[in-house]
Parts: sequence; C-alpha cells; structure tokens
Amino acid sequence: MTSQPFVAMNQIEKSFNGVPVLKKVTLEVEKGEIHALLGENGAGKSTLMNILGGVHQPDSGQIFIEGKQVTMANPHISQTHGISFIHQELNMVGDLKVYENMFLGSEIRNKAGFLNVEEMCRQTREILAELGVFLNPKEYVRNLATSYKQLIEISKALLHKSQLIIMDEPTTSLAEHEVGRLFELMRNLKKSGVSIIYISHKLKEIQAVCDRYTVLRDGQLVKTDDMQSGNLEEITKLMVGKAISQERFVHEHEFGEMALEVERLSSPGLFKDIDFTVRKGQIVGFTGLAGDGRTELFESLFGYRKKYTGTIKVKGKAMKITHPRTALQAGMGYVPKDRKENAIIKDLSVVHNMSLSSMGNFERWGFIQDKRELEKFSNYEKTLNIKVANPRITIDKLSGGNQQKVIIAKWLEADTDILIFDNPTQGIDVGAKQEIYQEILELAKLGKAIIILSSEAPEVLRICHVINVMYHGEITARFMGDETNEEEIMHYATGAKREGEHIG
Amino acid sequence: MDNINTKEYSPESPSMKSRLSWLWSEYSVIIAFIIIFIAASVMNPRFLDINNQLNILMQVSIIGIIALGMTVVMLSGGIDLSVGSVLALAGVISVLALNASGSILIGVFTALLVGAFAGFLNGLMVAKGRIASFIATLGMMAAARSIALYIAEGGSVSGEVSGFTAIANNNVWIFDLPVLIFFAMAVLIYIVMHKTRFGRYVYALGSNEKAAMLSAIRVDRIKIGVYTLIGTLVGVAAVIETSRLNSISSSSSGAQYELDAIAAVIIGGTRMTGGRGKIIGTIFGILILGILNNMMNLMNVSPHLQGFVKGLIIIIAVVFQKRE
Amino acid sequence: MDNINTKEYSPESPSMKSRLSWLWSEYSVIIAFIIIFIAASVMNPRFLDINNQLNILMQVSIIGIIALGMTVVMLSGGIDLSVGSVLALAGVISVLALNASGSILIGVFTALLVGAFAGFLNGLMVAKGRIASFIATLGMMAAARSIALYIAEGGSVSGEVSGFTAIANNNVWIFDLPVLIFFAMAVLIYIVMHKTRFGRYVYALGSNEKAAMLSAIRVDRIKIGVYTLIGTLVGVAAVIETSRLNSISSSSSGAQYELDAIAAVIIGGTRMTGGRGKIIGTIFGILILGILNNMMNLMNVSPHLQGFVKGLIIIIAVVFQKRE
Amino acid sequence: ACGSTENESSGSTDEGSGDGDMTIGISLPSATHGWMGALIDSAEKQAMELKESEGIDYVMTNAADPNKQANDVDDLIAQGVDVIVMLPIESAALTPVGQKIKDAGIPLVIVDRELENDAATVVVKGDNEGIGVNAGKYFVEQLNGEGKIVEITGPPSSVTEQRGSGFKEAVEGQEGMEIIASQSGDFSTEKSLEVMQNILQANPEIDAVFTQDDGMALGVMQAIKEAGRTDIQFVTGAGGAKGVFEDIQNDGLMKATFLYSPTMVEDAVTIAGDLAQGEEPAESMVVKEATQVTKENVDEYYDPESKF
Ligand SMILES: Nc1ncnc2c1ncn2[C@@H]1O[C@H](COP(=O)(O)OP(=O)(O)OP(=O)(O)O)[C@@H](O)[C@H]1O
Ligand SMILES: Nc1ncnc2c1ncn2[C@@H]1O[C@H](COP(=O)(O)OP(=O)(O)OP(=O)(O)O)[C@@H](O)[C@H]1O
Ligand SMILES: [Mg+2]
Ligand SMILES: [Mg+2]
Repeated sequence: MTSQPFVAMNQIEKSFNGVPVLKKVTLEVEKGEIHALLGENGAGKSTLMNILGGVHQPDSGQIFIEGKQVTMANPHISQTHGISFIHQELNMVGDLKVYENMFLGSEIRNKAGFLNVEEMCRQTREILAELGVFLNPKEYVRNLATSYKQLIEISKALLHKSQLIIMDEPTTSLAEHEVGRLFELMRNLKKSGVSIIYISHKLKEIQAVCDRYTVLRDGQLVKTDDMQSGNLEEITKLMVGKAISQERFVHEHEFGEMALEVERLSSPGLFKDIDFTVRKGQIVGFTGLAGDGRTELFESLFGYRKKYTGTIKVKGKAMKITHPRTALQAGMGYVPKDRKENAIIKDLSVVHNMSLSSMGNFERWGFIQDKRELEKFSNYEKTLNIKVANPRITIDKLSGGNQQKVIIAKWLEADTDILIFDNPTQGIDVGAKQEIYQEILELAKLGKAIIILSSEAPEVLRICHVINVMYHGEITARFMGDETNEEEIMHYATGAKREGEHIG
Repeated sequence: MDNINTKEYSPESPSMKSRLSWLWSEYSVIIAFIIIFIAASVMNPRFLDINNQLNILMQVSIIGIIALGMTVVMLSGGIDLSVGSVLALAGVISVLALNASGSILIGVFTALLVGAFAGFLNGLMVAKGRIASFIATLGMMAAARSIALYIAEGGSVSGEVSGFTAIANNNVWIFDLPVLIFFAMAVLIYIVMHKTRFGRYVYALGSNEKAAMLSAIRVDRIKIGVYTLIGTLVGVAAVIETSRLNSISSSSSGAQYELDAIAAVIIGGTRMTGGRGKIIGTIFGILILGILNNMMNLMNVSPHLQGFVKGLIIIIAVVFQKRE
Repeated sequence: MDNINTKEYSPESPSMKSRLSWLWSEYSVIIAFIIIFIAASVMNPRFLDINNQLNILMQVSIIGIIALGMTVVMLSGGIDLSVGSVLALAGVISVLALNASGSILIGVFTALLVGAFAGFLNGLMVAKGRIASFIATLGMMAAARSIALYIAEGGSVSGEVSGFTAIANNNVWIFDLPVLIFFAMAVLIYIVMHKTRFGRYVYALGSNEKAAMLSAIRVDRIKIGVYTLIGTLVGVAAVIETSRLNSISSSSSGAQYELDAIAAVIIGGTRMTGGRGKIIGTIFGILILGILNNMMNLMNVSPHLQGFVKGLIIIIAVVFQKRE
Repeated sequence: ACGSTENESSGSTDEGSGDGDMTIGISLPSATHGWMGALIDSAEKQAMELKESEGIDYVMTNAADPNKQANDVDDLIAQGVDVIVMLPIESAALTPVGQKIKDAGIPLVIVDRELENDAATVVVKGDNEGIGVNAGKYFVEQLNGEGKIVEITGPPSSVTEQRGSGFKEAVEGQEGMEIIASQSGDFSTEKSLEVMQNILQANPEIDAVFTQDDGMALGVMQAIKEAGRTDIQFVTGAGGAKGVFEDIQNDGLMKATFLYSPTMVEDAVTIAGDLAQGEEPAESMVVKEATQVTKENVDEYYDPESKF
C-alpha cells in the first residue's frame, strides 16, 4: 500500500528534431524524500523535469501521480497536481514587484475580487524570512541581484504548498550561507511529507541533503540508489565515466611582467578604493557574498559601466576604458555571469556566438570566411569537449553547460592577454568543470593574466594563486591561494572580520 | 507631533526628496506636461481661457479613450493599428442599426459589439494564430476600412433618430459628456490594470511571456482579452464620434487615429516592448498632444509646418522624460 | 559521376528530406509565394504574360529597395516609420538640386545624401538619445513630410533636365533599370548581412543587446549605421521614383510606404522584435505583395473591397508560414 | 490632337473586339476622404451600368500615391484595355504616365485634374481655381469688401493649392478683407470641427468662413453652433454635399457652396464608353463649372438620394 511512489515516470522517451535526448528513462520519487537527479551537461535532466512540469510533452512513456496516470499538457495542469518547478533558467518578471512575482498566477483576492496587496506582501515577507532574506516586497525584481531572484524563485515554489518541488540547479548563484538556509528549509519540508527532486552539479550539496539519487547519462538511466551506499567518487564515475580529483591544482610556472594594475577604483554605491595587480601567468580570484560589488567592479573595468574614478594600467600604460570594445582592444576579455542575459545571443548559431568578439580572425578582404569559423570551432569542440550535434543550430538549443563552454571559447578566440571569468562554471558538471579549470591553467601557463570571480570559495581555492575577498564593495582580505581555507574566507566575506592585506 | 511624522518614514514610504525623484522617474511626463502647459499659457493668453481648456478636453476624449486601450495592448507587448478603421466600421454599422431599429440603445450596443468583435478577432489572430500583432492588426485595419467603405458605398451615413446626438453633445455641469465618459473609462481601466489579476497578468505577459506562461497563466486568454478590451473601447469612441456629428464617414473617420493613440501612449512613458508603463502617463500624453494641436491652431502655424513642430515636440517630450 | 554526387552529402549537407523540412521552416515564405503564384496563374491567364511579370517586378522595385533596409532595421530590433516621408523629402530636394545644377549626378547624389542624413538623425535619436525607434521615426516621419511640403509649397516639383528620366525608364535586355537596381541592392544587402561583421553585429544586437555590448560590439555605432543604411536606400528609391515620373509630390509621394515595407518584411518571416529573419524572405514578401496588387487590378475586385482581400491574404500568408 | 494616335488605336481596338468584348480601365486615387469615396462609387456605378447596357467591361484600380498609380496604369495597359479613365493624384507626376498611355495607342479620359501635356483625349474637369475665385467674389460681395475671414483648407495637395490661391487672388484686392487664420481640416468633418473650435478661441471676431470642402463645412458649422457665436455671418463650402444643400434650404449658416460634384466621373466613364466603341469625342474638354449654389438655386441641385 504505502510502497507506491508519489511520482513515477515510466519509460519516458523524448527527442528534439530527431535527436533522442531521453531514452526510456524511469524515475520514481517517494513521498517525503529528497531525490537527486544527476548527470553531465546535456544528459537530459532538465528535459525530463520539463516533461514532468508540463513544459514539454514526452514522445512516449507515462507519468503516474500516486498511482494514477496523468497527462501534463501544460504547466497549469502540472501545478494542479501539486508540482512546483524551479527552473534552471530564472523566470522572473523583472517589471513586476517581488510580491507580484511571488503570487503570479495565484493571486490572493478579497471578497470584491480585487487583489489583496497587503496580505500578499505579508506572506511574501514571511516566506522570504524563512530563507533569511529581508526585502521590501514592493521592490521591482529587475533591481535585484541574481541571488535574490533565485531566492524569490525558490520561495515562489514554496508558496504553493506543493507535494513535489522540482529544483533544477537552484543554488547556482547563491552564497554558502544562503544554501545552508535552503537546506534547512528542504529538510523541514521533507518532514512534512513534501518530496523534492534536486538537480545540482555541486556534489557536496547532494551529499548533504539528498536521500536517494538517480544518474542519467546521454539520456539513459544509469543507476538509482540510496545516497548512503554510494560515495561521491562513485557517483562521479557513473556520471562522467572517470574519477575526478577535487584536489587543488599545483602551479609550477613563473609569473611574467605586470599585466593589470588597478588603483583606487571607486564607484559610488558599488565599490570603493579597489587596488590590486595581476601579473602575466597569475590567476587571481575574487570571492564574496552576493552584493559585494565584484561583478560591478569588473563590469566597470571592462567598460560596460562608465561612472567610476581611479586609474587602470594595462601593461604599464594608463588607460581610459569607456566601452567593452576599448577594453578588448586594450587586451581584456570578459566572460560574464548569467549567460542567458549577458552572454549568449540566442538567435545566432553556436559557431557565430563563438566568433562574435573576434570577427577579425575570420575575415578576408572584409568578408567573413565561414569555413574558417567552422574549423576554429571544431578545435574548441574538442579541447573544451563541447557537446553539439550540429554547430549551425542556434545556441539556445544547447544544454546550459555547453552554452557556457561556447562562451568561454568565444573569449579564448579573442585571444586577450587578460581574461576575466565571472562565475565561469555556473551550472557546469563536474567533468566539464575540471576541463575548464585545466584550460584556465593552460592559459595561465601561456602567460595570460587570469581573473576569476566566484561566489564559491572552493572554486577560487582550487585554482587561484591569490584570493581577494570582498565585502560591501571593498576588498577586505587578500590571501595566497594555498595559505587559507573556506572558513577563513567566509569570515571576511560576511564582514565578521576585517583586516588589511595578508600578503606583502 | 514629531512622532507621528517620523512614523511615516518607514522603509516603505520614502522621504520627501526621494519621493520627488521617484515622481520624476515614474511620472516625468507630468513634468513635461506642466512645462508645455506653462509655455502655452505664456505664448497665447487665450490658451488659459476656461472654454479653451474645456475644448481641449473635449478634443482629446475620443483619441483618449482609444489610447487607454492602446496602453493596455502595448503593456501586453502588442500593438493595434486597426483602431481607426474599426472605429469607422463600428460607427457605420451602428448608425445603420440605429436607423433600422429607431432605438438609441441598440445603436450604442451595436457599436460596442462590432468593436469588441473586431478586437476579439485581432486577439485570436495574435494569441492562437501566433501572428505578430503589427501584421494582424494591419490586416484588420485594411479589412475593417474596406468593409466600412463597402457598406456605406464610400460615403458617410447619418443618424435619423433624434436624441442620438445628445450622447456627445450634452453637458454635466461644465463638462461635456464625452469628457466624463473618458474619465470614467480612465478610472475603470486604471482599476482593471492595477487592482485585478487581469491587469497584473498583462504586465507579466508584456515583460516576460515565458515566465508568465510558466507561472501557469493562460497567456492566450489574456491576449484575447486585451484586444477585445481595446475593441470595446474603440466601440465607445465610435459612439461618441458618430453622435457628435450625427454621422460618420466610411472614408475619413478615424484616419490615422492609431498614430495619435500610439504617440500618446509612448509619450506617456509606456515601453514599446511592453511590461512597463502607466495609465496616468497615457492621460498626460494625450493631453500634451491635445495642447499641441490646440496651440498650433491658436497660433495659426502654417499647415505645412505643423508636422515638423509636432514631430519635434513629441521627440523633445520623450527625450526629456527618458530616465534609465 | 556517382562519386562526385555522394561527396556532396557530407555531414554538413544533410539528406534531401531533412533539407526540405529545413527549407520549409526557414523559407516557408517561398512556399507561400509559389502557392500564390500558381493560384494567380490559374485565376487569370494574363498573369503569366511576360510583360505582366516584368511589370510586377518594376512595381515592387521601389518598395523592395526600402524593404531591404527595413529588414536590416527590424533585424536590429528597431523600426523605421519615416521612410515614405524621407523619400518625398529626398525627392523634392534632389529635384531642386537637379534643376539648379543641371547635373544628373548632383541630383542623384543629393537624394542619397538627404536620405542618409535623415537616417543618420534617426540613428542618433535611437542610439544616443535612447528614444524608442517607433517614436523617433514617427517624429521624423512628421518632420520630413512637413519640410518637403514647406519647400515645395504643398505641390509637386518636376525635373527640368532631360536625361534624368532615363534612370528609371531605361531597359537592360528585357529588364527595367529599377529592377536591376533592386536586385543589385538585394545582393549587396545580402552580402553585408551575411558576409560582413556589420551584418553579424546587427543580428546580435537585435537578439540580445546587452550581450552584444558585452561581446565588445559598439552597439551605438551599429544602430546609427543601420538607420543610415536604410536612409541611403530610401535615397536610392527616391531617385527611382522621381526619375520614373520626372516629378515628386511633397504631399502624396511615399504615402504609407512604411506599411508596405514593414508588411513585406514580416511576411518574409523576420521577427518583429529583431534578431531573426532573412533578406531572401523579404524579397519574396515583397513579391507576394506585388502579385496581390497586380491580381487585384487584373481581377477587378470592387475598389472598396480591395483592402479586405489584401488584408486577408497577408494574414493567411503569415499564418501559413509561421513555424515555431 | 489625337489624329496621330487614331491609326494605332484602331489597331488595338481590333484586337480588343476580336475577343468579343471591350474594357474600360479606370485608375483613381484611394478613398481617403468623403468626396473621393463618393467619386469612386459613382465611377463604379456608372461602369456597371455601361456593362449592363452596352456590354462593356471595366477594371478599376485605386492608388494612394503617384507611383502606385503609375503601377496601376501599367497593369491596365498590360491587360490591353481599350480606353483609360484616370484621375491623376498629381498632375505633374502622372504626365509621363499619360504619355505612355498615348504611346500605347489607348484613348485617355482625364478626370478632375489636367495633365501637363496633350496626352488626354478628353478632359472632364471641375474648376478648382474657379471655386476659390467664385467664393472670393461672393465674400467680397456679401461682406462689402470688409471683414475678417477664416479659411479651412484641405490637406496639402494641388487641389488645396488651387482652391486657396483662387480665393486669395479674389480677396487680396480688397483692402479691408483679411484672412486671419488658415488651417487644414484634412477634408475631414471631425478634424475641421476641432480646428474650428480652436480658431474660434483665438479669434473673438470673425465675419465669415471659407471652407474648401462641404464635409469640412459641416464640422465648422457644428463648432460655431457649439460655441454659440453670433458674429459669424456665413460659411461657404465646395463640392455639393446633401447635408450642405439642406442647410442652405433651411436658412442655416451655410449660405453658399460651389459645385464640384463627384458625379463628374460619370460623364468621364460615359465618354470612355463611347471612345471604346470607336466614336469620336464630341468635345475634348468638358468643364464642370464651379457654379455658385445659394438659396435661390439650391433646389435645382438637391438630390435626396445622393450618397455624398
Ligand atoms: N528545445 C530544445 N530543442 C532542441 N534540443 C534541445 C532542446 N532542449 C534541450 N535540448 C537538447 O537536449 C539535450 C538535453 O538537454 P537538458 O537541458 O535536458 O540537459 P541537462 O541535463 O539539463 O544539462 P545541464 O546540466 O547542462 O542543464 C541537450 O543535448 C540539448 O541540446
Ligand atoms: N565591435 C565593433 N562595433 C562596431 N563597429 C565596429 C566594431 N569593430 C569594428 N567596427 C567598425 O569597423 C571599423 C574598423 O574596425 P577596427 O579597425 O577598429 O577593428 P580592429 O580593432 O582592427 O578589429 P580586428 O583586429 O578584429 O580586425 C571601425 O572604425 C568601426 O567603425
Ligand atoms: Mg539543465
Ligand atoms: Mg585590426
């Protein structure tokens, strides 16, 4: 009787344009369990969940909810079956306020049929508080940092009092402590009988909170098992076919001359008195919590924001950078975060996205040489292990992780001496992450100056020579990469501790 | 006393100064309006005459009603080019119904019905046919004008029922009835857009259609509703226009109303791509246009140059208010 | 022989069947065109007459040239409502320059210059003034028409230099020169859009402006370039129009060209919001419109109903081709 | 003047009659205002009548701009019509088109606006300048050479230009007469109402209003009525619309209008029918006088069935 799972997806098949993406996948989720759905980029996790959420229709296979077969024709039907969905890509309505987003589609109305704003605001405050977020519910979402948007997206799913919550990479832009609170909440939900399907590429998270896991590989079910019986290494092996080390990279190469010197860079309300230097071959990390101003700092450095003071010296020469184009000409490249908004051009093909910032490399007599573009791309396809059936399809057809790799390829192709990576491994699977780190290290060895911004302390710890910690727009600490740990970084990132430089 | 005062300064009700700056960014069209209003008063003393002011209100009421609907359509991310033609069609058919039935009620009802139906068809094309609103309503623009011309044989039709002209030509206190109808519609649309979930969904849809859809909103229905709403408002405008002169021309009535309505909406600060904008902005946008037309007549600007002046001031008004 | 054939089927050139389905989704406008073409041939045998075919080509050439520019503007996410008025203005000024100088070259050059300059101003307003293209070009539409009217005192101006009419009225083999100019422009714009970085940047900008900027594209310059390009093309169209009739009317020339051009672009499958679309689509879009106008003349559709038929067929053509 | 085309045209007529029927090609502007709407309708009705009575077919085209009209005429020539009736949107622009028709050996009947060459076989026209001149004379007479006048013009076009300049010419000779405002009512009743309202505001003293079109006159009268102004002695129109005739009959503010009837196109189509059948035109120029219609003679012209 009770052994019946809450949701059973049976023999699901799905293909896009003739390319099979899911091959007879079966997934069962019990009542009150947190079930991890794992797999490489492009394994089909999001697609499977989109089928459960009514976004896509399966080609064949059935879905059962508490034993009854259902058809998820659209998101509305899925919701009425008690399923909430936190999508991989943020789906906030920027022009609506926080509470309006929270209650979008399920507004509270008073007896006269008008919207009950006060009640909605009250509930919004309440539910956000549970995640440790204190926001004015009447703030426009477009004005919020990404992490807040993600938290609101999570809260919105919680609001529905659903029986199953699908979380497709909910923590990609959250800081450690925010993730901690989310987990607490998930455990509470579990106690009250709510099931959760949890997708993440951060394996530590999986271990911390999940009861069971299912691994997909190339659209096929590989294994479903209890969490205890598998360790991370084993799971990684199941996913990518080999073991991945989590060790810190060892750097042995020498640094070259000074590549970038920044002095007293300030922008009112965003960052203040920023000083740092990067040498050729050096990898410098910046970490901190959401709202620490690191993205704004580097957007300014890259010429996207113009209202700042201070001096920037590139290779010893003072520069006034007023446009990303000038930054590129000065030898800077920038892989932005939030690829959907900032990086991918979804109507351009994969190849054209790759070549966009370095058209000069593909021109002859002012005309673009298609063949050269394709050739170059197939190089990156191999070195970065990009999974794409046909590089001429538009980039939005790729899985999130593969999109990210194309963007990285774009900036590698621009071949700049200084490369800034903002959250470079957002949504990237463990295997690919390793490849990207490897690539970054190779670049450093070739004498490029690398800057990595990340909200994940472990990431900067693994790969950076120098780590800067930011808090409220200021650099509060600076460590050598091998002389610190996560805990220490957290202290400075949360503002609990404040000191001058740690290295001479 | 002090205490009560400070209480007001909770995080959600900002200080006077930040309030002003908020007013500026949200409602800069009002400031543009005030400047134009003052300029007009200085340039021609007759401008301030109460009769002139009432005239302006009367003159903007028809386009104003249409512009309200246009605001909703544009907030949803669409556009409606067919308003002028549909106005002519609704007018022509309603006069025929009026004359045939002898009942004013039936005449009015017919206008609303024709308008709503044309809007509904637009909505169907946009929502279910997935046709770009520009092209769908461009088609409707051609088709509705064509049918109106065909029915009226290219000419105009006149009402033969006494009392019909009273609708647009009556006053309540000093206000013409059309002005009051315009204000009533404005209040109604304001409530619909800000106090009901329909309005909320229109904003959501215009801002991020996919997110709206994933929030389990029936996007198609909202779209159909939006176009039916503007169609109905065009029907109301048709009644006023027809009643005012007791006749409607199948060839010239409503010509280029779409451009004026869209201009009013954009001057009012609504974003072309939807999701952002305000009904109040549109009202001031339409008033700015009304003052412009009025001033050009008062000052006897050469008809050849009126387009230039109007184009220039519209652009200045928009530049002046953009804040982003 | 066989060998050579099979070689073509490398992984990058897919099988015949998937090729057809790709053709369908990418170029369904061509299929719509073929169907309309066949229907027209069946309905009226005169349609296939070679002279009639050449007439159609001649008739679409002016709007066609404008529609090419409109495709670029719309791909960049904008719109240009001013094309008709700018055409009138460029025509009027160029005729004056022509008559004053007696040099055809100067006349032609003036038209291009006026068109390009008006476009450049549009571009400045959109790129630097951050005005919605709809309103910026609406203002230009009013202003350019107004200046044309003022210069020509509301009337039309005629060329007084013999030989000027040769531009539009000469033939090369069986083709009228304007048709050849249209094709030359089409090839040019095709190359610009698909083989140069400018074109690539236009697509990028129309699809995601912020990402384009962060990819180190000078978005502002591209925008100004786009509007200057369409302005120049409008100048070319103005030369043809003026030369064809040896005169241009400040009041009626170019009236509503913007609607036809935009309709052609959308029928051709370009997305209203930019980033997606094809020059080839626009060419077939304009041919569809040309056939429609031609057929309506051949079939003697009642004049009052022509708008209806045209609106209907445009919508059907668009419904028919949408695939997403 | 058409002697030279005679031979060629008889050639093409032979071909036409070879397949047993004749066709009139009609090229008109599109219906953007009441007068043109009525004209298009008249043309179609007359053509239909000819079809029934004489078996002559017709093809009608409408264009919004000169270039499109040139396209339309190309289509008509390509179809091998036997005669063309054209109302040129712009005289200058359609002149080369007229030449083309002539060169193709097709007889051409021009309506309303003359071409600048002799391509037309027959011209049927109203007298736009005459409207202005006659109205001007009427104003001078009624106001005894003294008064403040408001002019409501059409949208910029050659018609507006001619009517306006005729009027100015006639009025300018008088020292005491002054045109205090001249604004466009776009040939639209609603627009004229609005414009007149504003002009009434700006000018506390007006003696008479000259409008270039009857539809606009109706709007002007409404504005005056609403404003309750008594200083204005009369309004005149142009065209010959039913509503204006009725007001003249009823001793309203409308005192005179000047004929410019859209039914002129009926004559043109009839003549075209005759030309198609190979008849020689009786006269090569038919001018419809801008007859002054006042209370005295209005009953002669009033037709209760008229659509205009
Ligand atoms: N709409 C679509 N059209 C065509 N192909 C698609 C579409 N959506 C997904 N795919 C393809 O389906 C495959 C699975 O994608 P999916 O998004 O499910 O991967 P994922 O496991 O969620 O990866 P990631 O971890 O990167 O998010 C990918 O190869 C992707 O290219
Ligand atoms: N990213 C861009 N955005 C807009 N316009 C550009 C861009 N790149 C080039 N152009 C235009 O092309 C002209 C030539 O470009 P420029 O010589 O600056 O390129 P470059 O730095 O040589 O690039 P590459 O070395 O990649 O060829 C510029 O004057 C500019 O007008
Ligand atoms: Mg995914
Ligand atoms: Mg270079």
